Amino acid sequence: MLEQNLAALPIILPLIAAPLAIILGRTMPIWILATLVSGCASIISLQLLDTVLTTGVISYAVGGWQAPWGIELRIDTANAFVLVAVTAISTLVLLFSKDSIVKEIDCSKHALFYTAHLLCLAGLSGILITGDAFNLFVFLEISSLATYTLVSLARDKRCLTAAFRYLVMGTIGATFILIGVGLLYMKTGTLNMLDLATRIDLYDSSRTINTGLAFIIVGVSIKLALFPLHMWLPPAYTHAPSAVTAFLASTATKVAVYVMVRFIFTIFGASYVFHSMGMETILMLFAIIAIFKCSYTAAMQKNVKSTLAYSSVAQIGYMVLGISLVNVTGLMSGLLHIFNHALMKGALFMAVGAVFYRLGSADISAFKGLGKRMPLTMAAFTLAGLSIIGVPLTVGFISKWYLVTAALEQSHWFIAAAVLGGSLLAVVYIGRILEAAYFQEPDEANVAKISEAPLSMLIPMWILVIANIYFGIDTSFTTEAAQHAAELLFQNGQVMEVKP
Amino acid sequence: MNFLDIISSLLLFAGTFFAFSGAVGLFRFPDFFTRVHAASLTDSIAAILMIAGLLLQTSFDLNTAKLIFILVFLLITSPTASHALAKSARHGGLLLFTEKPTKQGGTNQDD
Amino acid sequence: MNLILDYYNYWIVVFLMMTGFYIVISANNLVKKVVGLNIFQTSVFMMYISMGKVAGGTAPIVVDDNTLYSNPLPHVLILTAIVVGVATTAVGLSLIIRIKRAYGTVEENEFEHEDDAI
Amino acid sequence: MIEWIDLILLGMLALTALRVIFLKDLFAVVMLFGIYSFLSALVFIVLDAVDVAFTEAAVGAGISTVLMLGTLALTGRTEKENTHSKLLPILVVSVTGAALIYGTLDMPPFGNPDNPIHQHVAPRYIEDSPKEVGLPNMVTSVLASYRGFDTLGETVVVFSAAIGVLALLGIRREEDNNTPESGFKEHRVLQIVAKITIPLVILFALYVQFHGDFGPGGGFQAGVIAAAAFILYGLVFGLAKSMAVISPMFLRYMAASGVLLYAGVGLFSMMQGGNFLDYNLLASDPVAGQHYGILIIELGVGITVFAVMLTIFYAFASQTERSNIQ
Amino acid sequence: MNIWQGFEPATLIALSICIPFIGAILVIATGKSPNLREASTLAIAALLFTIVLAITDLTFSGVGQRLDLIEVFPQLTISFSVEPLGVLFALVASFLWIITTIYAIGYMRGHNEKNQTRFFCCFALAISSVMAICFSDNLLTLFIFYEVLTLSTYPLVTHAGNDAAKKGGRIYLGILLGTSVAFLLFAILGTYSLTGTLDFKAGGIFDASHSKLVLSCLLVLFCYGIGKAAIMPFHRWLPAAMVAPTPVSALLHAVAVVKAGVFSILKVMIYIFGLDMLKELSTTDVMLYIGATTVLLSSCIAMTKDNLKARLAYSTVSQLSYIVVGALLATSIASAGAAMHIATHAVGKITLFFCAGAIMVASHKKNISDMVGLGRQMPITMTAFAIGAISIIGLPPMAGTWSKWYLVLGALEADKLFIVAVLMISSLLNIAYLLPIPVKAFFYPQEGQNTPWDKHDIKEAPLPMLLALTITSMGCLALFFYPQPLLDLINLIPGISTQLDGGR
Repeated sequence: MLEQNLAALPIILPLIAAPLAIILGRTMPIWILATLVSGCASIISLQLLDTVLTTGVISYAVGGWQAPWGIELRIDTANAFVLVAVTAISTLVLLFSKDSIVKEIDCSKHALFYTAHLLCLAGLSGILITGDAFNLFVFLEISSLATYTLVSLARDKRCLTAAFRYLVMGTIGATFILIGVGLLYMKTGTLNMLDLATRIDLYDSSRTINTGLAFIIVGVSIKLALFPLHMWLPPAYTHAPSAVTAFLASTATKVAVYVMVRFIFTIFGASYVFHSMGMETILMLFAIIAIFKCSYTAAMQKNVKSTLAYSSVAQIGYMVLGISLVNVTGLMSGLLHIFNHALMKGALFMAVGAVFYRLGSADISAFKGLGKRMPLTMAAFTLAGLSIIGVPLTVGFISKWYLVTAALEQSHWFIAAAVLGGSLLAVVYIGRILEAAYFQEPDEANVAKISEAPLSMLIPMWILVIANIYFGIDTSFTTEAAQHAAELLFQNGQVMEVKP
Repeated sequence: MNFLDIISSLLLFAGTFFAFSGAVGLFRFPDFFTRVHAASLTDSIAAILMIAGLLLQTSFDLNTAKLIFILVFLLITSPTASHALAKSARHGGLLLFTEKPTKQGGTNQDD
Repeated sequence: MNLILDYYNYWIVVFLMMTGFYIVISANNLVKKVVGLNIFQTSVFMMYISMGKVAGGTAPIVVDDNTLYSNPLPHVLILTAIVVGVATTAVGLSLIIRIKRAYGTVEENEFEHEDDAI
Repeated sequence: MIEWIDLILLGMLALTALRVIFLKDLFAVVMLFGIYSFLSALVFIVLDAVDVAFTEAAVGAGISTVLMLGTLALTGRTEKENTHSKLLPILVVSVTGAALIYGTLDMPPFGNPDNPIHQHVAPRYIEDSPKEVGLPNMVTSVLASYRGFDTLGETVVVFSAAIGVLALLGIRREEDNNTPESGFKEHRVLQIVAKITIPLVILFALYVQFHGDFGPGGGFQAGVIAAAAFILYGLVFGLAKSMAVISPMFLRYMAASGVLLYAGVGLFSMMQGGNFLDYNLLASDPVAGQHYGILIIELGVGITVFAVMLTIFYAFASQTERSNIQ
Repeated sequence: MNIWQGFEPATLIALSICIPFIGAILVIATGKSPNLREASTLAIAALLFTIVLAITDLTFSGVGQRLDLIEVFPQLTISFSVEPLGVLFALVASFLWIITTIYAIGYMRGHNEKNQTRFFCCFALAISSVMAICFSDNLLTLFIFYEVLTLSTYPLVTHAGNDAAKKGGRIYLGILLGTSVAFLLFAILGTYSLTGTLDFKAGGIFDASHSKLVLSCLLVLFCYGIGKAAIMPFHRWLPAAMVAPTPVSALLHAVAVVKAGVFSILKVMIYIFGLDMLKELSTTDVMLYIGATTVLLSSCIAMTKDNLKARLAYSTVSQLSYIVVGALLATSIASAGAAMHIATHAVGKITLFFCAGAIMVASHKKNISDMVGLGRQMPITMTAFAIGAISIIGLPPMAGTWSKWYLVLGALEADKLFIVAVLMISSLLNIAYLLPIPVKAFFYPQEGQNTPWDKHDIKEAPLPMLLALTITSMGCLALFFYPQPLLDLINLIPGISTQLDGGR
């Protein structure tokens, strides 16, 4: 029974666990339930990835109704790969949040926090696994609603305005996606992604499809915080509880990137999007601006969380840049960076969360002198920060390597130079924080309070850090999966690689 | 067009007339209470007339019963709503209010 | 003329959508923003329902064998979307209430001094 | 004829929407939104979408408007002068609108039965669903069976909304919160009428719930209507009494159990060896199985929607009451 | 004698990289007791040297040695192999590590520095990455450890922890990381996308099919990307990093870091471009003249500096460009001279730095103008300084003579008389800014004192420091009289020879 239904389980498990959690009512059992469920989901998704890599695409008809009529769950390498990252991060964040939220969320709301987390996980898994364009919208909304809730749980009142802004922008984005899907449906009469893909080819140059593409791209761009549409992200990440930020920063926007990949490559087909519509130029432009503008803004921030939030926007620029290069390596680097960035940002935000736990602040000034007082936390921060910069032997280097290789394959020398230039800015914003931590004396008021973070926070943080280094050295797992996924996506669209 | 149809359309026309006059009243009357008065009275009579007109269009099956239910419901709720409105307006000490037409719409939904 | 007959419905719906969208992005008051969001979404629903319509068809509930029915699928999708919309509205409004309590205002331009504008 | 009705309704919608832009009185804005919702429900009926119209009227015009009014009671009823430049919004909106109009130019004509969406997937729903699923209401068949997963998702969305509202506002049960009463509570006429209507409304809700297979209606509408009955009760008799009838805690369990009921059907069908939500396996005869499945999941939906709507109302209303006291 | 007889070559390479790393861990483990900590550092350093000697032995006997680790990218593994140039650098680095450790013990204790454990730990890490750089088999491996080296030396540069140190550290990290990411990584990726390989191969990996224009650009990128070679205008980090404690300056900025830079440049020139290809590129000359300008300009700047360490730093910048110039001359002899200069400059410059540190510890003097007459107080130190200075200038009988000799020969062979002139002028400048220091120390009286020299005036630095600087100054002498092993090693490099006809 399990074997056959494996594909549906990553959605169903958290989906069922969420109401169960409400019935359980007490925080501790809920935490155990949530962690167990999330852990199971990550094991299942690993299993799924393995299956997909060995035997090929898994298709699962929900309700037994075949594809264009019923809803299909469809797992190929791309979503299995991202799913592994999402579920694994979720599990680690849950481990981390047990202590972390004590300081940041009112006690009475802990149960709701875990429930919302489970709902968010269910939504994200649903987005990843589903093979139906409208079903994707439904799960997008589940995850979004849960996300708004999660963001607004913090004690700082600024989280409220941040969450509201997120809600408005997110809903506009979702509505745009809805409009886009509607236009596609209108023209093709189907909602199933594969079916859409084959039928869209019949109407390639139709103005309706063009508009549909534009709306979907804009809608998804809001969700993934691509440059001019990123305004919701920094405040939301800055003011949300750290555990939430760690989870969202490493999963939510990444899933949105996946959605963009899915729409562009599987549904519309790369040659249509890029050749006929010239989308790559626009995406590339915004990605490059995102990298520079947001890295620069990140270096200007006083708050470490908002530095990292801006850095996230910049890093999303790298992913979109990879997509916009229109070759297997570029797409692969994008997918790879989804995974890798999840590892680094997860670790970084956890470290910040640990600091927040001890000091109640995430300002740079709070980091002064922490190198001595919270050595393990700051060591984790340092290593993950190096990974963001793209220092060799970390995952950041790997994704950057492939991205630049892809740019050079397409003879975009300037893009390659820009990518590397962008990482210099990362040196600046990470360097500022490290300098405060290692070379400045702590403020008098803080000295007494500082000691190392509790183990329950250090362990997940260090698991991520070690993963950062492990996957930076033994890249066979990640690159193979990403490579396979990228190749598959290019084949799916039945188009050859676009050569310059 | 048979006899029933003619009666039915007459009823419907009468209903629309009253509904329309109610709407005019909402705009033309000078203050809140007179407006509520105009709206609620015409509302009831319009509902009765229209539903009666519609009843004649049915073939006396389930739909007839449904229409009668609707009529009963409207006859209970609509005056109550007007009453509640007027009373709370007085309770709140309001005498003149310019946004009444919209308020009318609101009470209908609140029930 | 044909063009107008074919598309007038969509054009008006587009106009409605854009009105809602305009309210969302230009409104100063947060409640009004939410109202705008709802108008925006409701208009999108109308677009979906419009495409499901078949001229001369009836509601997709079986009457007898030879009836022309409108397409039920858009109806299903929009049923879902309406509920999604009200869920978002509820959360949005709760946020507004909390914002009012925390900041004492729900006007967008009154936040700017506190470095957390909406 | 239909076109003219459609056109007039759309024109009224346009007027309503435009008015919303310029009005500063938020109370009027919210009321206009209610009207907008009603009008769009009418449009839906004209366009044959009766289920949707039902839902829009109950959810959009009913619940949403009540919630907005509840919010207004706390936040004040006038919008302040907007200091932002209007230029950028107008620009964004015109560009978006222009893109959409551009997109309409290649759309399949309105109402044409040869359109792709009437040719590709839908025919099976129309022709086979009465046989495969056995229900006359195709919308219910598609909603609950073919696209049952969407509906599960939708139920979860509603559930998430409850989580969100609870996390944000919470429900205060203050014992002494019946001190100063709003106008309604001393209101004899209202109380009597409410006592008469509430049972009728609940009865109607049950009708909608179980008749959804044959006519317009189903779990969502039923849940909302039932919730409306209790909301009326709460408004007229005070929140405390309403909470005494159905406690917030109980509602939480209800909301959760509705989702669990729905998902449980899916799990059960998995245990029977089928796919998730495969109702064919619920009984020996597939059509009967479909019928059971749809009945149960609609019940689950109804329970969750009812509980969530009422929870949200409680949350909002308990805020209002508190501010009344202040 | 050879205790490593029975070991596989691959194991030896692995050991040479791991041993310092283990040393770093040992240092942390024994951090509580300074004596144990320093003893273990010394033991590890000595052990490392023996390993490198064993590797040298194998190299001479022509045994191919390589070690493949993990495949990071397709067809790109982190792998190591031994080739003569690397061995040369490894020998120098591992030998001087021992000496510097001895010296550092004296210095750190004499100066009562804080955070000594961190110091020794990072020190060992730096050596570990230097070993990895020495034996790297492809550009990827080289790049990885190049970055590791930068990062592991950053805490050493900012050791003092004050504002000046932080500022210096920022410049250090900014320039080194910046150039390496923006230019070097770019150049590496460009090379990879052109050729599909990054392996170091005798004669280079480019061939006629590659566009000369692109290759010329790559050459510039490589030269500036390897910021550790301190070609102007990216030399600022070197003087900035002089805020570090003297042993750090000594080892890192005379041996490990800067030499890793020029070593990388040599490797790239010899094994990636190939000397023949290099001759045909249009930018080779451009870079050559920039190198020559660096030589002269930084010598001039050095003269204006009164702070001894700053003067030495600019002297280093100038000397590094000798090596770059040697590489870019693209003749076999010049390259040999450049390789030789790695060793000879290392011993010379480290002597000078040791002396500077000794002066600082013993008499707390930083500025040259204060050192007049210091020869009376610190005769041994000042003698060593004189030896080092002469070696740097390139006068017999010191080691520097040989390398400069070959460089000039190479310039002549390449028909670049301009370069010959530059080398000569620069030697004169060297004399002008280095020689006055010992001369004034010995032959000018200290201000206000005119008494004859007395034994009691002597106030030398602690013994370990003296020991270290004596050994290195002896090294300067020894390498002049007995350079043959080095030359043999250099002659093993494919395509490089100290013979005029290119060894044919």
